[in-house]
Amino acid sequence: DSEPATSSGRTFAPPSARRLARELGVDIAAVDGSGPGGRISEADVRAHAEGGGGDDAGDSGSDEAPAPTPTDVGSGGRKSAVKKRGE
Amino acid sequence: MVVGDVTTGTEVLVIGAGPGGYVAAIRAAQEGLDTTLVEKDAYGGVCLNRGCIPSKALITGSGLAHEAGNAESMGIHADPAVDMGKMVEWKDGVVDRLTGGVEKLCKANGVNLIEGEASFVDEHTARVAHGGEGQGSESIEFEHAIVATGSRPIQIPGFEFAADHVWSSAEALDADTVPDRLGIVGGGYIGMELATTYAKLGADVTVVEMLDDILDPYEDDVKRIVRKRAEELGVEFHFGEGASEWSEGADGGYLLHTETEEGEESTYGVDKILVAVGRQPVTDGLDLGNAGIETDDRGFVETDDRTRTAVDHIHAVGDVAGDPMLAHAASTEGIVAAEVIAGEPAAMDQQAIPAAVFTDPEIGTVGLTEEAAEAEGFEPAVGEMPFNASGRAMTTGHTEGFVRIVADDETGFVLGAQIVGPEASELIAEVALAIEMGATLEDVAATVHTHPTLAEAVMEAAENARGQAIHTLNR
Amino acid sequence: MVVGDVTTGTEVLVIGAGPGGYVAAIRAAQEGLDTTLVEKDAYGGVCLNRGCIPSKALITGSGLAHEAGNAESMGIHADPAVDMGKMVEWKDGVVDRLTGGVEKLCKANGVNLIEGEASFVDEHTARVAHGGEGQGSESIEFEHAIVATGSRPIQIPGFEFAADHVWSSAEALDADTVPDRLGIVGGGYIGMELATTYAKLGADVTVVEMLDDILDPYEDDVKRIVRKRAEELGVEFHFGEGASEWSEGADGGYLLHTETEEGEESTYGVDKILVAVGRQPVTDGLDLGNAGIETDDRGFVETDDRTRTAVDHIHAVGDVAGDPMLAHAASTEGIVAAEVIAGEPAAMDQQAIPAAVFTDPEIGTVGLTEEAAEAEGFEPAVGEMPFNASGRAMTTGHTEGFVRIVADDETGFVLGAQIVGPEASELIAEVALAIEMGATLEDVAATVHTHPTLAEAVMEAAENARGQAIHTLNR
Ligand SMILES: Cc1cc2nc3c(=O)[nH]c(=O)nc-3n(C[C@H](O)[C@H](O)[C@H](O)COP(=O)(O)OP(=O)(O)OC[C@H]3O[C@@H](n4cnc5c(N)ncnc54)[C@H](O)[C@@H]3O)c2cc1C
Ligand SMILES: Cc1cc2nc3c(=O)[nH]c(=O)nc-3n(C[C@H](O)[C@H](O)[C@H](O)COP(=O)(O)OP(=O)(O)OC[C@H]3O[C@@H](n4cnc5c(N)ncnc54)[C@H](O)[C@@H]3O)c2cc1C
Repeated sequence: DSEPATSSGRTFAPPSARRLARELGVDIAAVDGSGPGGRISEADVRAHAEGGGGDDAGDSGSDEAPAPTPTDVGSGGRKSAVKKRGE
Repeated sequence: MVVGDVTTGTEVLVIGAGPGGYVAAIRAAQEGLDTTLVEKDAYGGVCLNRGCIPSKALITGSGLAHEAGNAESMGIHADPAVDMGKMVEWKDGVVDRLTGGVEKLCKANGVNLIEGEASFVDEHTARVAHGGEGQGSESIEFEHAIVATGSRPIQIPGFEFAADHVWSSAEALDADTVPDRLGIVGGGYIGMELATTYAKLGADVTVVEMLDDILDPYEDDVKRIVRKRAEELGVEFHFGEGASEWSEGADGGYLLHTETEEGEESTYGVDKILVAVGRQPVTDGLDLGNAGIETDDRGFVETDDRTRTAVDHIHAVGDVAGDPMLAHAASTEGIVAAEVIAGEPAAMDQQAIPAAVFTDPEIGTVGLTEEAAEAEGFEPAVGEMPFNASGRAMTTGHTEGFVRIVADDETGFVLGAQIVGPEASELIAEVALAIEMGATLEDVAATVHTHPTLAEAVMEAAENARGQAIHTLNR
Repeated sequence: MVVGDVTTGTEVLVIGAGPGGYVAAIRAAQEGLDTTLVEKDAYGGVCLNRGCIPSKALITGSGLAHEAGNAESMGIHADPAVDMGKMVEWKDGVVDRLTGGVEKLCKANGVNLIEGEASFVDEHTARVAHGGEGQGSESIEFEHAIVATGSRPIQIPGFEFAADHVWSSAEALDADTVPDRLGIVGGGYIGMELATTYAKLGADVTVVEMLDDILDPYEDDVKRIVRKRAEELGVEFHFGEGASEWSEGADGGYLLHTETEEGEESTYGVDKILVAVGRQPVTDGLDLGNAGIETDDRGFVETDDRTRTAVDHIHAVGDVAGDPMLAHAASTEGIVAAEVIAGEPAAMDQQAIPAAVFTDPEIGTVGLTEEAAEAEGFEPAVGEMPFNASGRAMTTGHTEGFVRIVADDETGFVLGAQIVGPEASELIAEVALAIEMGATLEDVAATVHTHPTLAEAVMEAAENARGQAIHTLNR
C-alpha cells in the first residue's frame, strides 16, 4: 500500500538500512523513504518499526529469529558532529 | 601414519577452501562458531591456484613486456625478452604467498583445517578421506555445513585435457614456454584474457567461437573495443564455428578442426589448443543425496537468498551454487552463509554484483544496462564519457573505451554502469557503491573527483546523463 | 592589424582559462548566460600546459621505462633507452590535444573566447590588452565576473628561474635531456613527483628540504613509504636545510649551497637545480583594486562559500582564491561560481575534497585523518588493509602501502581515508563518494567489490575497522 519509490517498484536503501530492516523484521519495500526520490534510511526503517507501519511490520516474510529489541538509537549523550548532517 | 576412523564434532563444517569456503570459515570462526574447513587439494581453490590470481599475474607480466616494447611514440626504446619459465615462477611465488596467507588466516581465526576429500554420510555427518601417505578417513558430525566445492572446466568431446597439446586454463597458466601458435576454443572471458596474454607474449593466437562474437553477455560496443584491440594484437577470430576434433599436423604441431552449423569445415594449424568453453560444478564424490540435497539439471546446488539449500542447515556458496560464477560472489555468499548460521540478519540482497574482465582494455560492469533497465520498467537516463576525452587516460597512453552510466530518469538513482577502458575493474567500485547507497546522478556528479584521474570519467558520465558534462558534448 | 578600443558587453566575464576558468565559462554558457573567457597565454592554464597533465605524462613514461628495466624477477629482460626529447614531444602531443579540446568545448558551448590580458577598470568594466602583432585593447562591460588567474611558482632569492640551470617545474617538464645530477629544492608534492620521475629516468637526484620530512601535510607512515621508495630509486634527502645560493662548479655543473637553521653549511654538486617551494597567486596587472577587491596578506583573493569576493557580483575561483590549490578544486569552484551567477542553489558545501600525489607509490587522501577526526570531536574507528595482503596488488608487482579508513565509531559514518599504494589516486574516488553519501563502514563493507582488484582493499579496511576483516588480522 506504500508507493513504490520508482516506476520499477525497486526499493532504494543502503545496505545498512536493508540489514536493519531484516533485523527488525520490517519489509523494506513497505517503508516510506524520506530521502531524495524516496530513498530509505536507517532512521526511516526504525520509524517504521516503531509504529509508523504497524500494518505490515508483521508480514515481512522473515523467518529469522524474532526481532530483537532495537538497541538504543539515541545519541546517548555523546556529541557526534556527524549527527549534524541529519539522519 | 594412518588416521583412524575417529569421529569428531563441529558446529560448522565447510567443504572446499576456495574464495567461497575459506571466507565462510573465517567469518564463521569470527562469529564464535566452532568451524572446520576441509580441502582436498590446495587452499585458495581455483581462484588463487589456477584462476583469478595466476591469470592476473600473467596479464601484468605480458602487459608490461608488450607495453614497454611498443612505446617508441613515448620515446622508450626497449626490446623486452620474456623468459616464460621465469614469469610462471614469479606467478607461482605470488600464488604461494597468497595460499600460505589463507592457511595462516584460517588458523589465526581459529578455524580447524583438515586435508582430505569430504562426502556426506547423512544430514549431520560427513566423512573425510585422506589421500596420500596418511590414508584413512574420519567422520565429522556437524550442526551446519557449507558446501563450497567450486567448479572445473568443461571438457568437450574429443578434447580431453592433456598438458602436451590440449590445455585447460590451468595448463595455460602453467606453461614454461610460449607456443608459436595457440588455438583457443571459446571467446568467453577466460578465453579472451588468455588470448590477450599469449598474443602479447608473442604467440599467434586463433580464437574459435560458436557464437557470432566474443564475450557473450556484454553489449556490442563493449565487445567491439576489446575485439578490435585483440585483432590489433594479432588475434584471429573465427565466429560461428565449433571445434569438432583435433589431429596431428605434418609440421609437428596440431590441426584444430571446426565446423559451422551449416556443416562447413575449417582447419587451423596450431601448437597448443586451449579449451575454455565454460565451467561446471564439482559435486561428484560428495554424495549430496545422503544429506537429502539434489542438484539441478546442470548439476548446480540450488539455494535461497540466505544461501540455504533445500536442507535448511546445509548451505551452498560459490561456483557450485551457480551464477554468477565469480570469486567475489563466492566470498559474499560465504560471508552470508556464516552469518546466517550465526543468527545474523544477513542475506544476498545486494542491488548489484560487479564483474570485471581483464582483457586489454579491461571491462568493468555493475547493475543494469540501458536495455535491462528498460526491461525492469525504468525510463533510463544514460550518460557517457569516452576515455579519449580524459586527461588522465591520455597521460597513461590508453584512451580506448568509455564509461557509461545508467540511471532512473525520474529519480536520478544510479542503476548500473558499463566501463571499458584502462582500470575499468577498479573504476566500477565507485559505481557499485553508488548503486548500493541509492546515490543519484547528481550525487555522483557533485562528488569532487581528483584531477587527473580516470575516475573523473565516472563523474563526467553522470554529468553527461544530466546534460551538464564539461568535457564531452552533451546529448 | 590593430584592434581598436571597442567596447563589448557580456553577462559573465571569466578571466583565465585554467581548470577554474574554462570550466566556469562552459557551465555559465550551459546555464544560458552570455559568457566571455579571456586568456592571455594558453587554454587549459597551468594544469594542462605545465602542471597536472605534463607531469603525469612524464610520470607514466619514466615509470614504464623504469618498471620494464627492473622486471627480471617477472622474467622480463629489457634494457629500455629513453629518448627524453621524444618523450617530451609525446607529452606535448597530449597537451596539445587536451588544450585544443578545451578551446573546442568552449566554442561548442557558445563561450566567446578572447586572447589577451584582462584588468579591471571598475566594478563593471574590464580592459583586455592584446599582445603580439594584433596589439591594442578592448573594453568589456560585464554583469558578473569570475577571476580565475591561477598561480605561479614562488621564486626564492638568489634562484631566479633560467632554463639553463635554475628550473621551475615548467622547465623540468620541458627538458630535452635528463641531467646527470638534479638538485631539487623543496620536498612538497611537486618536488617529489619530479624527484621520482627524474630518478627513474636515471638522474642522481638530491632533494633539499627545510622541514624534517617530505610531503608536509601527510601522516608519518604515509610519508615514510614514499620516502623509502624514493631512496630505493636513489634519491638522496637532506632535511632541515634551506637553499641559500648557487654557484658554478669546477666540473661544468653547479653547486647548490644550503644552510641549516643553526648555520651549518653544505654544498651539493648538480647539473640543474629545480626550485619547487610552493606557488603564489597571480593578481599583478589585474588591478583588482579598481573593482574594489583587496587581496589577503599572502596575495590571495578571499571568497565565501558561493565563491563570491567582497564585491558580490565578482567571484574568484581556483588557485588565486587560495587553498586547496588543486585543479579539481578549481573546477568545482568554477562550476559553483557559474551556477550561483545563474541563480542556482550551488555552494562549496562538499564534505571532502580528495587529493592525490603521483609519486611511487601514489598517495590518495580524502576527508579526515584519525587525528583530525578526534580534533573534530569524533571517536574514530580506524581500519587498515596493507596492500601486501591484497591479491591484486601482488599480481601487479606493487605491494607497498595500505588503505586506512576513518569513521565515526558511534554511527559508522565514513569520515576519511588515507591511501598510499598502487592506484591510490583512483581508489580514493570510492571513499569520496562514501563520505558525500553519508555511507557507513557497514555500507562500504557490504558493497560487493570485484575480485581481484585493489578496490577490495577499501572494503577490507572498512571490515577491519569493524573487527571483521577476512584478509588481515583484526585489531
Ligand atoms: C582462468 C580463470 C580465471 C578467473 N578469473 C576470475 C577473476 O578474475 N575474477 C573472478 O571473480 N573470478 C574469476 N574466476 C572464477 C573463480 O576462480 C571462481 O568463481 C572461484 O574460484 C569460485 O570459488 P569457489 O570457492 O566457489 O570454488 P573454487 O575456487 O573452485 O574452490 C573449491 C575448492 O573446493 C575443493 N573441493 C572440491 N570438492 C571437495 C571435496 N569433496 N572435499 C574437499 N574439498 C573439495 C577444491 O579442491 C577447491 O579447492 C576465474 C576462473 C578461471 C578458471
Ligand atoms: C607541476 C605541477 C603539477 C601539478 N599537478 C597537479 C595534480 O596532479 N592535480 C591537481 O589537482 N593539481 C595539480 N597542480 C596544480 C594545478 O595545476 C592548479 O591547481 C590549477 O592549475 C589551478 O587552476 P586555475 O584555473 O586556478 O589556474 P591556472 O591553471 O593557473 O590558470 C590560470 C590562467 O589564467 C591566465 N591568466 C592569468 N592572469 C590573466 C589575466 N590577467 N588575463 C588573462 N588571463 C590571465 C593564465 O595565463 C592561466 O592560463 C599541479 C601544478 C604544478 C605546477
